[in-house]
Amino acid sequence: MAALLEVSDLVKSFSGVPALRDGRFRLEPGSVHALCGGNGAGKSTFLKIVMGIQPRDSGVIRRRGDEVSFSSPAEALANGIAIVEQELSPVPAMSVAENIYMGREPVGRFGRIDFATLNRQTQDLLDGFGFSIRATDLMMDLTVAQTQLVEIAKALSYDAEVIILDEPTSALGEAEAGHLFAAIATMKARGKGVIYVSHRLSEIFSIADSYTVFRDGSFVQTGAMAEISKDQLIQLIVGRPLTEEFIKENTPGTEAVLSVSGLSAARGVRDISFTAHRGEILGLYGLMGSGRTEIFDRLFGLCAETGGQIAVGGRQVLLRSPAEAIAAGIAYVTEDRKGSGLVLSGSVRDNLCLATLAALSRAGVMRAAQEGDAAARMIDELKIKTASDALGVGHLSGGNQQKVVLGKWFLTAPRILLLDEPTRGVDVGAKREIYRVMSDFARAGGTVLMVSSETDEMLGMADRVIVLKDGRMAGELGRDALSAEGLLHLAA
Amino acid sequence: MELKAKTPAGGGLSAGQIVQKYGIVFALLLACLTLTLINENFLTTRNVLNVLRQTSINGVLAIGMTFVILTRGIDLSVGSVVALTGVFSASFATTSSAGFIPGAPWPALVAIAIGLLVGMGCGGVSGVIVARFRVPAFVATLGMLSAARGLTLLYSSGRPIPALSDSFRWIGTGSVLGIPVPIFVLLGTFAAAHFVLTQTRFGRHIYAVGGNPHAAKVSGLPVNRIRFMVYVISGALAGLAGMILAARTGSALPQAGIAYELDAIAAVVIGGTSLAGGVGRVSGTLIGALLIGVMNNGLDLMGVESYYQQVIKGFLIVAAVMLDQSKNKQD
Amino acid sequence: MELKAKTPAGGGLSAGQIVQKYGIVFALLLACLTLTLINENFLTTRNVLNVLRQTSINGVLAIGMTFVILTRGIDLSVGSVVALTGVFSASFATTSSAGFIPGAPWPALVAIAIGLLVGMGCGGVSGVIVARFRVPAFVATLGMLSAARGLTLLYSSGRPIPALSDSFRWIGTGSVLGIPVPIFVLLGTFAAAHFVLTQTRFGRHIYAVGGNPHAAKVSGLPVNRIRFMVYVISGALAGLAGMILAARTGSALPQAGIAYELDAIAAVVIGGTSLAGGVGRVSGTLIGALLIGVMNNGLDLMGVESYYQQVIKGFLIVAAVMLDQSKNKQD
Amino acid sequence: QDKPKIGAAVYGLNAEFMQIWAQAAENHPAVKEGLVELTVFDGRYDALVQQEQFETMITQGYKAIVFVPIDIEAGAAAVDAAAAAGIPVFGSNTRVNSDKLTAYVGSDDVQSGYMEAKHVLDKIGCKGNVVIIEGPIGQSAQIQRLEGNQKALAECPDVKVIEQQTANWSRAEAQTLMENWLTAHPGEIAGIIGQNDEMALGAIEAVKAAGLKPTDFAIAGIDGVTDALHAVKAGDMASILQDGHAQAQGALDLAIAAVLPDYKPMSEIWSQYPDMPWADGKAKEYNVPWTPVTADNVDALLATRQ
Ligand SMILES: Nc1ncnc2c1ncn2[C@@H]1O[C@H](COP(=O)(O)OP(=O)(O)OP(=O)(O)O)[C@@H](O)[C@H]1O
Ligand SMILES: Nc1ncnc2c1ncn2[C@@H]1O[C@H](COP(=O)(O)OP(=O)(O)OP(=O)(O)O)[C@@H](O)[C@H]1O
Ligand SMILES: [Mg+2]
Ligand SMILES: [Mg+2]
Repeated sequence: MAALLEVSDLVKSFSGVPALRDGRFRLEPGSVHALCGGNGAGKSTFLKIVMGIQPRDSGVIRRRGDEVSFSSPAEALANGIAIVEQELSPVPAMSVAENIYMGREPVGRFGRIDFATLNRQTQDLLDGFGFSIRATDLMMDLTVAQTQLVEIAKALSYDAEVIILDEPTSALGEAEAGHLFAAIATMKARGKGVIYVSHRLSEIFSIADSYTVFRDGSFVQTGAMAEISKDQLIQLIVGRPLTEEFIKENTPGTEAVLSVSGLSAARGVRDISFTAHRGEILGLYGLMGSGRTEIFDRLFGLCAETGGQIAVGGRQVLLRSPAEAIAAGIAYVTEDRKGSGLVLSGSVRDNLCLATLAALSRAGVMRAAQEGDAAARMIDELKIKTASDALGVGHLSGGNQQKVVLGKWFLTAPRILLLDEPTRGVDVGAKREIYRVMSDFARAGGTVLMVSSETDEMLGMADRVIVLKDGRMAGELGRDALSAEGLLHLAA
Repeated sequence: MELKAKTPAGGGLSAGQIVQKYGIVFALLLACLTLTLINENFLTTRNVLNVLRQTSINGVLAIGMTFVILTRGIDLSVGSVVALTGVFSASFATTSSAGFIPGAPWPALVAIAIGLLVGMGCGGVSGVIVARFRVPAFVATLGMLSAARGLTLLYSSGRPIPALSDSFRWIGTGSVLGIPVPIFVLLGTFAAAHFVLTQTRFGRHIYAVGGNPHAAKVSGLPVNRIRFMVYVISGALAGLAGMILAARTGSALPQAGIAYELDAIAAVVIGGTSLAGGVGRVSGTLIGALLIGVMNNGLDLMGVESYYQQVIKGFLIVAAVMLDQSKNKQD
Repeated sequence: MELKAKTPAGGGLSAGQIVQKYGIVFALLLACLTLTLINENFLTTRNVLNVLRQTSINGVLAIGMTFVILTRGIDLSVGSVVALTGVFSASFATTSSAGFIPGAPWPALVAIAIGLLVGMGCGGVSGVIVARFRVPAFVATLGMLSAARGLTLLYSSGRPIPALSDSFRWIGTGSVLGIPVPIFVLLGTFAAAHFVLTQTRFGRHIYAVGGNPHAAKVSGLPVNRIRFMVYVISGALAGLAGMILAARTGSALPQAGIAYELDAIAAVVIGGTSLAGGVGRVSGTLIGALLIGVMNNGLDLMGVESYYQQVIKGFLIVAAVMLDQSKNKQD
Repeated sequence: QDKPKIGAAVYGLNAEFMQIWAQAAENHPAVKEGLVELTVFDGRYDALVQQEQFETMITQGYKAIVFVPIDIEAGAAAVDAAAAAGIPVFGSNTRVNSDKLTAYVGSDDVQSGYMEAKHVLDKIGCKGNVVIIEGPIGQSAQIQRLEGNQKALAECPDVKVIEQQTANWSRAEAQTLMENWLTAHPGEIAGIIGQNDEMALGAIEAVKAAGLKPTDFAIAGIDGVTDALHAVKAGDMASILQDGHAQAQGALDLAIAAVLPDYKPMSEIWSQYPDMPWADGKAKEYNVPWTPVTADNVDALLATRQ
């Protein structure tokens, strides 16, 4: 039997820069095939071409043996291919149901959309997957995680033969990811093919049947999951062996750097009190929607002051705006890199220098040399892969974009670093570097507050974890008491 | 991706929240109430019909503009298209010897059909330039603004086309059951637009294209065709407005419609439709157009001097939108 | 992962790529070349100075507009502010007894300072409404368009303010080393704007706010102050343009500047600045303004009839941007 | 208390000429004495706005309307509506193509076009090249003034019109146009016929900017706006005064006479222009004469503009 999808010699470059040199892939019916590779390896580009979102330069795509060439996603959809893109792309002012069935709305009399059927159909679909989202909610009222679930539900609702999932779990907690995996298993059982991209290797090992690895736009290797170990896969992806996943060399001190008491924040976050110390990596753990982001927003002056006290280095501070928070020595890597982290129309250098413009200028005039030095320092220290610091930051791979955000904040020489999902969408190699950066920062006396939905990351990096539940503190675990079960137990 | 807070649904709204939620309706009611108290002639049947009739042209234009703005576009050419369709259709409907179309006056329906076609043609050209050639809507329709005005002047030699047939003038001056025809045209256009935008796939796809063109494309929507279509609709409605205008004033003036685009866009924006696309309602647009109409009428009724009128109008427009400000939070 | 060098420096670009990359410069050169071949008077010192002088007012306005558009805003009020600052500053510079300012003519510098202050005041009001009260820029500046025009007419009683002092007129009609002063003003404004946008902290802020206001806020930038400032700049430059205009025409006309905003925005957009904010260059704006100026001049030189001029101008604007279309890919 | 209301609907108040007109109306002795209540409506250069203002005046029970339409073809529907409501309408300055107009007070544009062109042609000795800067093409004033221009040009067959283009009554547009023409025809232009003063003044500025002397050209305009009076005084141009004051007060006198029984005209214009008799307010047309502005009368005219 012919493969569901077979791609060979796919080539694509963006204004002269090759992104894909030799894309090769083969998807069998009833299988989950993991597409692996570091940030910028060309995975998303490859999948977008397959989906008809981007044109290719050359190469052959066969669908069940027939050569195809889609000039638009509409054609790919008609041909039984559906996708969840890496970058979430909802229509914010429309309902969940309308987003999911966009272009396929049931029509009643007079060409009127049958909204009743549409909503029922959508609710059934969502309930079927175990996603607790209402069909009539507006997309803009959903959290990032819920938005991602909607996009997954949408791709699955096409009942397509080939389902492309490009980092579908990047914003999900483990419970929600579990629902997705159940759905994937059903699809597989029904003979469909799933292309799965994720930087969470544990996921790949638990659901995929086979793998293909790209590196720098070129095909590296393909094979069955059963025949490869995690370390071997990492070596294929990164191109060199990686000894350990987490780097943690800091030791927490006793000097209180950030003390919070009785803090309230938006959306029902109440009565939060904790102290973070010099040299400590303090984790905030909780399920989706437990209010972790709201605490960070409050600490960074991004939401209205709603009560509670904050002391930095023993001094009471009022944090009413990001500028005040920055002045108090706080830096904040937000969870939404595109929305609030980067100015995508700017260059790498512009973004790196964005929070330190005052220090890099004299009498309001920028000092180009200093700017260049600062950018070069961060590019070097964080190993940001970019052709030059004048490159548009939007052209970097996800992991490198994340490092640019980190670099922007390191340049402010902060004492306290707030990290919200710092490794979302980051490849194993880069993740390790981010851990190294975190560790170095803490070792040098900095204080890190970290939110992560990846339990492994919490276990690997945190010195202490505060567990949140419905906006309140549910407990606290020291490093020796940390375990996946313990965290989940407190959070659920 | 940016997340926005939603207004709590239903009950429990404070007075302040009510003003915010229904800001623009509130502003309209406030304006009407004030005028009723100040001037005994404001709330007469005759004046209310006047206001509605005066709003008809801007209202029809603004409804078409709503379609375009919902897709993140803009149509600066409507004023010129008003003039072009005016002189074109009028030349088929003139009874004077100045009419250079053989057989004129043709039946009004023929003249109207021709006017609509001309409007759709202009919109179609803008649409192709925007959708197919990716020229920013501002530039494409600015070009059309200039070109359509030039064509109008060329076609009419710069002179008004006078003396239109009674059957053609009916769409501007006639009335049914005591209600002027332009009001029916406005309400009919509104009802159709409201139905299309809220109930049909095409309408919802317009919101999708404006809200997130990429998502629309990936969902398989014919994004370019939708972009094209909204300009055709705007052109057709500009044509309709042009014919009402010619029929009302009794002759088609080549210099008609100058700067109408600004009032039309103002009605749309005052009505809560975002220039960033994807968000808005045609009912808001209607209210926005009415607010502008009531303002013009009221200032004239009170005999406010023209220079003061302009100053006051500037402040009122801003004040009305400030009342409604909650909808326009920017970041 | 190793990334390759970007576009190969120098050679290796195909003709098509060159046209695309430098589209608008190319369009300008093409226009100049064509006109030089067609009309022997085009490439004379005198005509080149003419074109530059004629471009000065739109150029200055468009430079201010660039600041605003870079932050995702728009300033529709510039035409009215041109008129308002014109009559205000002129009333301090008039030598005729019609001048109702005691002591007029004041030294030209005083009159100019007053003009700039008036322009900045108008811009400041728009800026506060946009930045502080979150009214969409389109509405806020549309209100200012109306209000400033009304104030102009009130202040001047609808009459020109004539007979300006020679020292004031110098900024419109004087020349230095054979080059008219307005050209120096334009080039000076350009140089200053270019410096601010590319070399200063404030310039960086403007791009960041336009590119992603939320990220700018999170990075600690004073987003509202920046939004406010760009309107003040646009107002100040509109004031400057208004004074050049009054000085050139010899008296300040209250009806001056109508619809100037459209040409200014067109220059900005033709010059490659995106209405979506965050992307653009003031050098592009200058080229856009020059392109419009050359077009107007060329069509006059060739004696093209005014109706055809409008049609042709519409097509040329669109064509110029199409040449440059690669920059404007939408999704 | 219940003074009769009279409305004046003018096409637009942004330019000086209509401003003079409106001020003359407001300064009419009968208005000053409070015999009638006058409201001036600004038509904002839009025929539809003017029509809407008629509707408002009808609703508000105005007793008579003085009308200055934007174009001869543009006001008939409005006049019809007023007539249907029994309100008399008096035209001023610009005709309306309607037989429902009660009377009209204005000046003959063909004549002024002839007068200004004649002045230019006389000055250049009936030979050489001239340019014509026109009003918005198709507007009645432009058509009629051009007709007058051409009548005068026909008398000088040796004179060639080398450029003819609209500057839309605008000084700034005319200035740019003239700058470009001076480039296109260096040293060839002898006479400049501006169909109004604003455009003639723009041309003068262009001439000066090109380093030339306005006195070396024959330049003329129409209307007698204040700046033009100054320019005439300086010898830079010729202008034909259109007496907006008389057009306004004359029409208003007629309107008041239609509203108040036994009213006698109160404006001094009837004695100023013996050629235009009051005729008991019963004539259909009143023709306000044009007055060429000369060195002799310019100071007196300027004195009225304070
Ligand atoms: N629109 C674009 N313009 C220019 N370069 C691009 C564009 N899209 C992708 N690239 C470049 O192409 C290369 C491959 O990118 P791609 O997004 O396919 O990587 P990826 O494997 O999906 O990485 P990640 O794991 O970070 O998502 C990168 O170097 C990226 O910078
Ligand atoms: N834009 C919004 N509108 C309405 N409710 C919201 C919005 N954003 C968040 N919430 C609600 O606020 C609560 C906490 O939000 P959020 O999901 O950001 O918390 P979190 O712990 O940061 O979760 P995560 O980071 O996993 O998304 C949840 O109940 C969520 O539903
Ligand atoms: Mg990717
Ligand atoms: Mg969160």
